[in-house]
Amino acid sequence: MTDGTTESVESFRLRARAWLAANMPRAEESAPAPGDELEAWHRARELQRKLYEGGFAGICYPAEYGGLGLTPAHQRAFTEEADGYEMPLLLNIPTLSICLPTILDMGSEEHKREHIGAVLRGEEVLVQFLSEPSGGSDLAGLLTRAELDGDTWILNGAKTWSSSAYAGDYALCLARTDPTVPKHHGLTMFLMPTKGEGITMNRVAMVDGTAEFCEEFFDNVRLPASAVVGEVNGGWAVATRQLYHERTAMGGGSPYVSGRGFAPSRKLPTPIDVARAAGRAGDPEVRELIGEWLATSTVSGQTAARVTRAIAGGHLPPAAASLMRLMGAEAMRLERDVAMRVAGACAAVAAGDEPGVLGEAGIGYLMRQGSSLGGGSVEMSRNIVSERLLGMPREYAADRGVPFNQVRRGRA
Amino acid sequence: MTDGTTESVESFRLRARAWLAANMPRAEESAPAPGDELEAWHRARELQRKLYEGGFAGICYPAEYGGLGLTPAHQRAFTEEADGYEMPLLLNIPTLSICLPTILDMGSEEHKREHIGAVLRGEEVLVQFLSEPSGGSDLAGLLTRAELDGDTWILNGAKTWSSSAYAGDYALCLARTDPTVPKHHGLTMFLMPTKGEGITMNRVAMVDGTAEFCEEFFDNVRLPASAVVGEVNGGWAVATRQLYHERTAMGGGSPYVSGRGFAPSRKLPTPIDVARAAGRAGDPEVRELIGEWLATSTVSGQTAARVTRAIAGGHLPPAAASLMRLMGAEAMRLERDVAMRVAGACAAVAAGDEPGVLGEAGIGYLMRQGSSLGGGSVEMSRNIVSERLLGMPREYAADRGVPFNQVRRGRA
Amino acid sequence: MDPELSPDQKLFEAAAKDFLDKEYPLDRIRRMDAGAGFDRDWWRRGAELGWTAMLVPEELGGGSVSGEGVRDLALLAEVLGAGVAPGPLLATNTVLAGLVAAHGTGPDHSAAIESLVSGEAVATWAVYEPGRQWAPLEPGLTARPAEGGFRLDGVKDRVEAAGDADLFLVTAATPQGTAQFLVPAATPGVTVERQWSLDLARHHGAVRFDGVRVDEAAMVGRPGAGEVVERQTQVALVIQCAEVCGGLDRVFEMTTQWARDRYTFGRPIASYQALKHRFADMRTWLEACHATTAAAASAVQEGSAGAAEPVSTAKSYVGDRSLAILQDCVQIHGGIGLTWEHDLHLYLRRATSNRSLYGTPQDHRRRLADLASL
Amino acid sequence: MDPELSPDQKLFEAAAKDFLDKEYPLDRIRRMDAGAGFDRDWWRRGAELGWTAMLVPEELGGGSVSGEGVRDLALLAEVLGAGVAPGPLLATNTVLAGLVAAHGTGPDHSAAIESLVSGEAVATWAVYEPGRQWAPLEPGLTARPAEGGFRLDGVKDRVEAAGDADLFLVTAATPQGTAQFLVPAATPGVTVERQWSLDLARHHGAVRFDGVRVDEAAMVGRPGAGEVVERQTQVALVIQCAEVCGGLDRVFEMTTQWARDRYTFGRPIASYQALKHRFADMRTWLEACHATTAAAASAVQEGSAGAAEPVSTAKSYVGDRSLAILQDCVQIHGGIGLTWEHDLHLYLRRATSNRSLYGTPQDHRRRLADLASL
Repeated sequence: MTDGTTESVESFRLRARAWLAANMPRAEESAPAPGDELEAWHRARELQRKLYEGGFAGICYPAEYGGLGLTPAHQRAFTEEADGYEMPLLLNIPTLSICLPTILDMGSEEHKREHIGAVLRGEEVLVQFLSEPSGGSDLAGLLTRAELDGDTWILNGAKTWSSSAYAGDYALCLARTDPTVPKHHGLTMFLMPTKGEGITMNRVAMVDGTAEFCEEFFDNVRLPASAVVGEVNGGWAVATRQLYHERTAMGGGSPYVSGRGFAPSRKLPTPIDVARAAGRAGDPEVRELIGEWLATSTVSGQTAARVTRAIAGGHLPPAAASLMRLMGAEAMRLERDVAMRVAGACAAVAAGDEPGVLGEAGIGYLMRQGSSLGGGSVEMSRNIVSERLLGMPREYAADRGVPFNQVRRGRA
Repeated sequence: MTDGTTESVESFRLRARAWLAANMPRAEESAPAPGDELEAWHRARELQRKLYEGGFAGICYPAEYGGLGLTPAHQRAFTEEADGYEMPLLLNIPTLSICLPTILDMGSEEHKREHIGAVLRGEEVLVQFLSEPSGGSDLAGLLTRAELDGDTWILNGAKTWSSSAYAGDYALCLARTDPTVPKHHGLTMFLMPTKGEGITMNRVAMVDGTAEFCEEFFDNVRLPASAVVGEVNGGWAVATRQLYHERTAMGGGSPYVSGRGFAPSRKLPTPIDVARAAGRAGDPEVRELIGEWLATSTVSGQTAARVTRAIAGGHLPPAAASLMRLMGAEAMRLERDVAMRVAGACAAVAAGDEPGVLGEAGIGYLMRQGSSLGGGSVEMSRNIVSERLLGMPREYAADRGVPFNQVRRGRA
Repeated sequence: MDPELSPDQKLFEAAAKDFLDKEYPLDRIRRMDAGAGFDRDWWRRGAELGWTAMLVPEELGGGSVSGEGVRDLALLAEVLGAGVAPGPLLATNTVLAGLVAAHGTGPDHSAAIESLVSGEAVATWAVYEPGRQWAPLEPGLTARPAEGGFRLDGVKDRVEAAGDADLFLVTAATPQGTAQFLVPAATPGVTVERQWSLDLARHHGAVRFDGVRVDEAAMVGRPGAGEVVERQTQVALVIQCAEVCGGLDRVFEMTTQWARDRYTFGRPIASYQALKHRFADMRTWLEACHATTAAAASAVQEGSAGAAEPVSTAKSYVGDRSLAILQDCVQIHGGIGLTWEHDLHLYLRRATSNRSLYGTPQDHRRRLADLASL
Repeated sequence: MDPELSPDQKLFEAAAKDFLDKEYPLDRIRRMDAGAGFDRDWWRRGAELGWTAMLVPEELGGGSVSGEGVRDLALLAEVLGAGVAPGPLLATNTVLAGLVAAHGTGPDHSAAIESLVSGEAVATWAVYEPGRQWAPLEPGLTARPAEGGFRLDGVKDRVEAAGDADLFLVTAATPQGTAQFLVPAATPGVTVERQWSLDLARHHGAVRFDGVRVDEAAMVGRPGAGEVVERQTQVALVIQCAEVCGGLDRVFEMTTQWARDRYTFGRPIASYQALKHRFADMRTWLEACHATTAAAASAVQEGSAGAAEPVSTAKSYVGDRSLAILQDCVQIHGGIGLTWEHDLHLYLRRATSNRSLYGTPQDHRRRLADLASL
């Protein structure tokens, strides 16, 4: 649309429908590789390039940087039409819905010109270097430091839990640039190449055999001044924006995604699959367990919908998003428990020499806490609900207002 | 035994066996009134008088105050022989095992002469005025004050959760005598008549219809200087001793009791009774629930035995008693839950116009938290386990070392 | 608690609340004589406020504030649940749901509907039988054809408001399958015996039918019409869950306030993280209870074929989770929460009672497994 | 963890611990090839330390440190569980329990007992059948009389250490009732297929018996001797529970240490009350797991008729509670607790595996209801 008027949502929808049918593969016909294998990433880049070439990439990104400059309503229409097609879901989180919006909000003109188009063309994947091995829930207490040597920043330290970092080209990396002030005030955000000199990256093997996360070690990594996103020592403001985009994306509310949903790194059997595989579908106790799981899982979805609506309508503060996070984690814990219990005497030894449905129930049980840890622990969510939603007194923070280099740190 | 030598345990046992058979009623032949009715207390005093007259009262109390001056081994032998006889169990807690031992440890010579014999003859019942409506877990933060007017103490304030106080003659009452020092240092213990002028006593009706506890209001109650137990402003030391005797008594380890066990104010059906009454004994789900209750209840007893042994052997510190308290409360909560669930569709409406077994399951469920609150809340026990047994950092107490009259207090 | 009420609904809600608070404060409920029922005049006035009209179409004399009767009914049930109200809200509206669903498919019951809507008459569903669990479509009570009508023999129990009801909707076995009959309480052969109820504000009774003769016009709908029984069940469950949600709101608010006001060791107990985290979980479950109850009410409102699933979901979840919340609120209150004079037990009684009736959470979980074609 | 050990028991415990730590540190277990079994030489040396002699009377070549073999075995199982040890401790001792219990009531198996005690041979109980839950006395595998012996047909699965076993103790249906046979792995018609196991250190297999001929001397005890199977079950369960207790001790210690060392917001996470209270509950459950396991071991030691009750109590309690503790320890560790390189999952695998085998907690709860004559 080059004549300066905006195409109607309905027209856009029809155009998208036709284009998708003519150009994109149907999801049921493709057997995608697990999300933690590089092959899947090549495929996602290829699909993203198709979208770009077809004129359907970056619907809500500004036209001046290579997007379409359309509204969230256009995006929703496209997403609805795209259901059933294979989409580059791997690029949704964190590239399209977290990192790139942060650059759009807080990056320099040069950052935007350099990266938005590249991402939309499927040429670049962005990731996050935030958490650290020593960190846990206390992101702002990070230890990685960046020191100026003339015009060049020198980074040293370590990061971990960097989702999909092995597939990334650039990373948003938060580092400490002033340890003499309280923790939030001495941080700076950098946009850095992931494969530069001085960076060692390992994939973190999880107990279920997946390896979606990476850890990175920085040994005198050199970055130019132009790598700073936002202000020097103003990194916490950038991180806050980034976390906002992360929460929005996890809640399914981002306008910047391509298609709906996630690309799971491992698909587990449901408790119903397990009951059938174990031949226990007729056992009343099993049926009750499954009913409990079905109910809780439905309630989790109903709660998410209600809370999302209430936040959008201003009836609940944004902190209420923690309610859906807690309920979602509870439902997921129950799912893993029920699958393990339904597997019963078959949870630990498979029928053959592969895990099969029943063994997967056992493996899924090993990862039971995943949903209670990923994206911030449930303990942090409980703090948020009690303090911000219920207005209860805040926990004592021994580092509040204390210069970072005077804060006590543990050994773990 | 007046010749100065101590009778052997075996001889004492045989003598007790013969005397019990000749003098005491068999338990199964008596239908005692519920423990919260005065009639039951008259009966207990009568039985205590019988014991005294037969020469079997106060086995471990010193002979000079009217006891027998024998050893815990004699007491255990008597208790074993007394199984199956009706015993004055109501006097065990708090009179014989908590209040009187505290007087023996900390009272004046006059207190001992006046009260030990009277109790052992069945003439006096002792109770405790400790908790306050404002107090909760923080006993030492009590508000009842005692002020000196010449030689006379004037008490004003309120107490609550005084077990069996309606049946008592004297009470150990802890009051604040100096509000200008930190809370533990300004308390004094008094031994006061329960029916004196200025005292108003009400029974506290519980949700299950029992009324074992009382609340008291003091309006210028006057006590002589001789009512002080221990030192003025040394009341916390007395209370500590008293709490020690309480824990020992609740754990079944007191050498000062008459007969074994408690006199329950209400006897509830077990989950097995409930399953039978509901006609659900054949339901596999019900059988599983009952098995879970049976197991947990057995484990609770096994845990109490193990912890008691470990404390006695010095393998665990006394604070470990909280482990059995927590496990006991958990087993009791489960018992109530299981009874209610097993009653199923019959938990809320009885077959006839009395509650019956199934209605009792419902009523019992209303009192589910009783075992998690009585004798100190489970929350306090969890603090004790984490701080004293596991050595984790103590909770911040805003009143630590602060003069009592400068401590913040809430509205509830 | 629903943030998206229309101004009319808000007025309706406020009127019900005021009326309840004035006439039946909790202290009156605490002192309710186990033998006495509710105040009939109070109920008539409730009916004037629209409490019995919501499920009834306008042509039969009904109508609702928003035009979505089931949702308005759930809103009212929340208000009455917040006050642990007495009265046959569930009993009468459940019968009305059945009469309206069956309307046009069998004998005419417009007159009965009218008397119930006006509050002059009270009806209740006689569905349980002594010693039995929830099995509405497997009645033991029989209705045998006799002299141009039927002869009813058997016993129903746990019949809500049995002592106050003018009409019993009786689920019975006929040779043509399960059928329902609307039987006046005064019919010869009908006797009512009081049963002890855990809920102080809601009474139940056993109703004996000894050779009770009714004519064909007493039948509601046609034999074998399981969907009418299903509709009654769904309405009863939505009312139950909404009542409990209303009670939970009140108790949760009362308990957070207590935690802010109550100090121990110089700090409000709301400052202790172990309690804060339990409050956070309770707040989550409270939101979830409201979410699933609202979803169930919407599905029943739409009368969709799939309504059984959200309704059983709500009962499964609210039935158990409400008790977990209430018992933890008792624990946080300490001993005072176990006393007769405290309000907590009134809510605990209602929630425990609602949990047990019209199918326990366990029953509804098994139904969900059935519905999932497992 | 038992505070009341004799000096001999303490030496025995320390020797086992040293030997395990040296030969099978957790890192070796983490890297165990799914196909490989345990090191046979290692097991022989364990046997020299007395690991296979405890349930065997001296006249059959056995003996135990304290004279109370079951209690010593539980002690050893705790040590090996603390290290998530590989090896057929449970498998071989369970078979030995059966052989000893049946000794004198049927064909003589002294030679087999001797070879197992020496560690030269390894035996395992073939009791489960494909797709079936726990039902040891209802075998589908048949043993039909044939030519002065029996012919075995059927399949057993979830057979521990199947790939390493020299002898299978096979529970089979005979015309005279359930009977057990000791069958060498090399017997014609016996084939073993590897099965995937959740526990990295313990492997299982399916064992197929196709017209396997054994002579009468292969029978262990007499048909219909349910008490031998019961004895095997009890010994297996005591070993399971004790192993898990040993693992829990290690994990709980590791997690409290982590909580002390790990700082967040300038404070050790052990200073947060919400975590402190969870640690207190875990500490309570840990004590309870030890208490019930010790009680079960004592009852089995005494061989009392009532031993089934404390054994099923222990499995019911430890089976589920261990997982609650372990999962909360994972949660407290955070993401690192979900990584392959962390030790936690080794314990979680063992506890999950033990929970599922030889009767789940649910199975044992139903058994407790049976034993209570409900």
